[in-house]
Amino acid sequence: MDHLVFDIVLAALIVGVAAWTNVARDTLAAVIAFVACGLLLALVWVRLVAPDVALTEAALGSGLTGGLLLGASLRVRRTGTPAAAEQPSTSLRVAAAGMCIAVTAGLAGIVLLLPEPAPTLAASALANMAATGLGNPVTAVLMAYRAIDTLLEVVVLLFALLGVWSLAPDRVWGGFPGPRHRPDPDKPLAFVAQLLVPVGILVGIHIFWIGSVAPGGEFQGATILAAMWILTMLAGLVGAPAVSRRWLRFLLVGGPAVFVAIGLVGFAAAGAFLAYPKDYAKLMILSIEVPLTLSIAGMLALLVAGPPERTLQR
Amino acid sequence: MANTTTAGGFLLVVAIVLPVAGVLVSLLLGGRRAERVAFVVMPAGLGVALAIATRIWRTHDVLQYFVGGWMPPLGVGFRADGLSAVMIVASALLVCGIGLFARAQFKTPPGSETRAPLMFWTLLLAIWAALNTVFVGSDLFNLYVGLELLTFAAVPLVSLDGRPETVAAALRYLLFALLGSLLYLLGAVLLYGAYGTLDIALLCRRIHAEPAAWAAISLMTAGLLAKAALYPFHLWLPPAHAGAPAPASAILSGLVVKAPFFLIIRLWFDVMPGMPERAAAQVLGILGAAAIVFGSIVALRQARLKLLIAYSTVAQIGYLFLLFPLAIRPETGHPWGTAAWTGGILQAVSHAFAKAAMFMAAGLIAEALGHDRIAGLAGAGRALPITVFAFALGGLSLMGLPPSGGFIAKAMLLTAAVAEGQWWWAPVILAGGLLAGGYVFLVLARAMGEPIEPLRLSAEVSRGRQAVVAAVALCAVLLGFVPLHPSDFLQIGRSVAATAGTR
Amino acid sequence: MSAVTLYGFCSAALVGLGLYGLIVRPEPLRKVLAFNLIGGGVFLLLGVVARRGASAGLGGDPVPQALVITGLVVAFASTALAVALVLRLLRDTGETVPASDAGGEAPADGRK
Amino acid sequence: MDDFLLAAAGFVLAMAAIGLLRILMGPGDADRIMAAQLLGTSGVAVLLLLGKATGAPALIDVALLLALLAAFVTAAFVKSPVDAERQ
Amino acid sequence: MSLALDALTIGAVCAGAFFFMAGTVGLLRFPDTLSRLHALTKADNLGLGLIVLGLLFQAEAPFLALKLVGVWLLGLLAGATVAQLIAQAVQRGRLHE
Repeated sequence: MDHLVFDIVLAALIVGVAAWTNVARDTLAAVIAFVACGLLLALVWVRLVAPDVALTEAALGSGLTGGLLLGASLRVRRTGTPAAAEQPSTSLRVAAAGMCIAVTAGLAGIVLLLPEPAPTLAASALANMAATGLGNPVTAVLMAYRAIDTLLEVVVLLFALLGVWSLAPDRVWGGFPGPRHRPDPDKPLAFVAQLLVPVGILVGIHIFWIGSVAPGGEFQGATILAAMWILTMLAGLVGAPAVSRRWLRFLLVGGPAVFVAIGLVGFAAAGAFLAYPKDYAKLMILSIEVPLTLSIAGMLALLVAGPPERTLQR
Repeated sequence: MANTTTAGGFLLVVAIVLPVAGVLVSLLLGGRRAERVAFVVMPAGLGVALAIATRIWRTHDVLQYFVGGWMPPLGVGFRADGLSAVMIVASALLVCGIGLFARAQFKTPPGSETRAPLMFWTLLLAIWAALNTVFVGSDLFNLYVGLELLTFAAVPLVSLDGRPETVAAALRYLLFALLGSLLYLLGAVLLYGAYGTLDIALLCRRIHAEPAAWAAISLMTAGLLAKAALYPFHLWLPPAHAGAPAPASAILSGLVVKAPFFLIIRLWFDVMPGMPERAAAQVLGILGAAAIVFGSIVALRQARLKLLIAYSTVAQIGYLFLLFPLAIRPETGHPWGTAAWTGGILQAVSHAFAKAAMFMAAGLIAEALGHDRIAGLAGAGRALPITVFAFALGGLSLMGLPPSGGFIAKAMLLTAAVAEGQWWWAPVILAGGLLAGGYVFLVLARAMGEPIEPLRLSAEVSRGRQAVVAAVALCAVLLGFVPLHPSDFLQIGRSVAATAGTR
Repeated sequence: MSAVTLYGFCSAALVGLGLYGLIVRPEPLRKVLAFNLIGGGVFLLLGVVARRGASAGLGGDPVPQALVITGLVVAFASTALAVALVLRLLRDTGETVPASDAGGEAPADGRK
Repeated sequence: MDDFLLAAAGFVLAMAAIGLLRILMGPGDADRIMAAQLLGTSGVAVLLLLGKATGAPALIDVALLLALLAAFVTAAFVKSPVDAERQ
Repeated sequence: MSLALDALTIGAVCAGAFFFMAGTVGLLRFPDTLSRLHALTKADNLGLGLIVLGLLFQAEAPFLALKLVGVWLLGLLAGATVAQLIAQAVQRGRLHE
């Protein structure tokens, strides 16, 4: 019973915070409500016995997305003229509300109608895990059974980064993303960065490393690493790298390239793209994951940093 | 269906991985080498596409591949049937044609790397990878990832020149596309919740008429319609397609909007064959008819050439959706034996070539004249005869005049409408052709006219580029020589689904 | 009612709220937020599906859980691209709401 | 014992909810960004309690991550790009 | 023995929960931003510390106990310095009041 009370409080809070995201006047307030919503969703994932997802939601869905949107909303507020937008009429609002209530009711009805017992792949995911050498079934899905999704997803990130970079003005191409951050005025920030970043890097590596046997993995670890990189950039401890730097290109391309290459090795060694011969499965997965984590961390951080804004010369 | 990877199935993986590898290498090497990488990948990719089609043609069976050797439902499979093969070959041909055309426009100046060429060449390969993923995908979530690949590759192409209007158009395109993706994903989630698999072949066996299935299919269809820009979801298309650089417009209008259409076919004919009600198919048909009428009339009233062509895309997408009322539960035989099945797909392919040619022709005209106002086109016919001729050849397909793929497609749709006793589509098809004739002749008449004062070209346009445009337009014309009856090739891979659906 | 069903309703509510925000709020950043709400709802539904599939000693079906992780990464990528477009628009025009009809102003066809 | 820990988690969450309400009302940005602090600390406490109550030691990692990311979000907010532009 | 440990846990967790409540009350009652910030950071971090202390009595493995303390230390340090950041930003008037 206690359990359900906790769940009801949590669910009500999420709906409340999500509603606030819609109605808040100020975009910044809406973003903060959204970040709160993400943190609460991470708790829900814990309740749904999905700690891997809880980690991802807290790190990526709430943390990094939150940081990105906070920065954007501050920029919009200080530079833009937010009032110019035409507000929708009352009748549109009512119609929209009606439609959304209908969608919600329909979905809720379908949730009730889902079959019992639910179809599941848990047993077969578990049964095949020995062949992958992994101890975490979610990682086995991501790196073995549905590895092609993971490969294409990293490629999605890369395409998105290309899209963001393509928005740079021509004259600054090859230059540094985002505005310049100077270290001096925020002593505490530099302190925070110096303190948090080493710890954060350790935590990131830890979460990546245990991913093969326990909740964690490359995406969660990479997100933390990305957050730490951004933090050092914000504190002015390191500058954002120019997008034309060769090492940066290597960092970004390395992960997916190794992924493809080892996938092709699978052709020769195990008879199929992205197949792993049984004895070497864990080794091969690990050799994909290490460069992949670094590449993902780089892509995530640069997606937050935005398109190049400053030229190389200067 | 054999539950194993078929011989030659690895070609499907290569079709995806090759352009992806091209993107990776281009980005790594950067600068001028991005273009060279693209020109290595293009013939190789065309070869792979032709190999896939030949193999399907010879064996008269599907190509199938299970990635990592993991069988569905746990693993992810790729599967190419006759329909996939047609789309893959058409994409490969078009990508190569567009690549040749774009060479002059996106040349990297010697020395340092420049933004637009690097982005164009990588994104061209990116779109190719995404299209192939969509055409061979047989897992609904894998297809979701493929759709997102397509979105992220297509949106930046719209705003490649960086003008504020095109950035606004790209943003609007992105918002529509994201909504479409989310609705699609929501539907896929419902299907997994109800049936425990995302594999199309397995779903086809497990699915039955119940609320979860209906809700899932409706949500996914709605999402894909937003991406396919079917009226009334077309709002994003004209500014995006008209604002993009000409080669980008060609690929966006020719290929990218066909991918969601292809997935709707997958949903309605492969995931749940025999299940959709005629009434639901009629709704799609009515939206298609509305698109034809609305798009054509608005196109007639445009003052700018590229916007006219973009609105004509809105209209021509409408024809694609006439396939659904005419091929779902037909009176005569099975769905893929109907004239509408072949006609609808032929419309997709011939429009791809025709529209790409027209956008590229418009690009050349705008480059030569320095503007693309239709009122000021006089003299273009004399200055750029090959280009204007290519534009006219593309126009044949839109109007549905022989010899052109569009003619065969529209004739078959008409035949199907008569055979199915759904006569009400016939006047729409004919009216759309007449209106298309109107706007194509409007442009041609202006272009052939004598200029009041002698034309001064603002840029010289090479004969080679004009020839490429003409070659692409000629593909659309050559499609006019396919036989006027339901194609066997397009039915490869369908028979199994048919028996499963009519159990 | 079980906790899983409760979270199922919660996910339905998130989708509804997100759709409402998407329709009603004209500012692009708010639309991006609304997209993230819808996404949160969709992913939560996938989590409910996963939890319902708990068996074989696992607390949930790992396949949908892995799909959520993939989905979250894709959602982040979309958000980043949308934000970049909004900020670019803001810098060029000083406003974040695109003019209602931006046409194909293509005199030189992408060449400057 | 487990029920007690879960109840404690519920209580901390409820307190955080009330605080969150106050914070979202504003009026200033500083008040609002406290939400990240509030939910960060409370979230860590709730996660630790839940982890013990449901026997899932992995939740400590989630808590660790939450503590880090809460600090990151606040720092990203305080040092917004706008500051950099004005310098 | 375990009963005594349980009692200690209950006591510490209750005290921790109390401080979370105190933090929220402070947030509701204090008139200005800085004192609200002060109430929040101090009380909540103390509450977290007490809860961690309570859970330490239940820890099965020394490594887990170490991790628990680590989480608390991280929370404490991050909380304190970030509060400093916010306060500084408020004083410099860089945040909308």
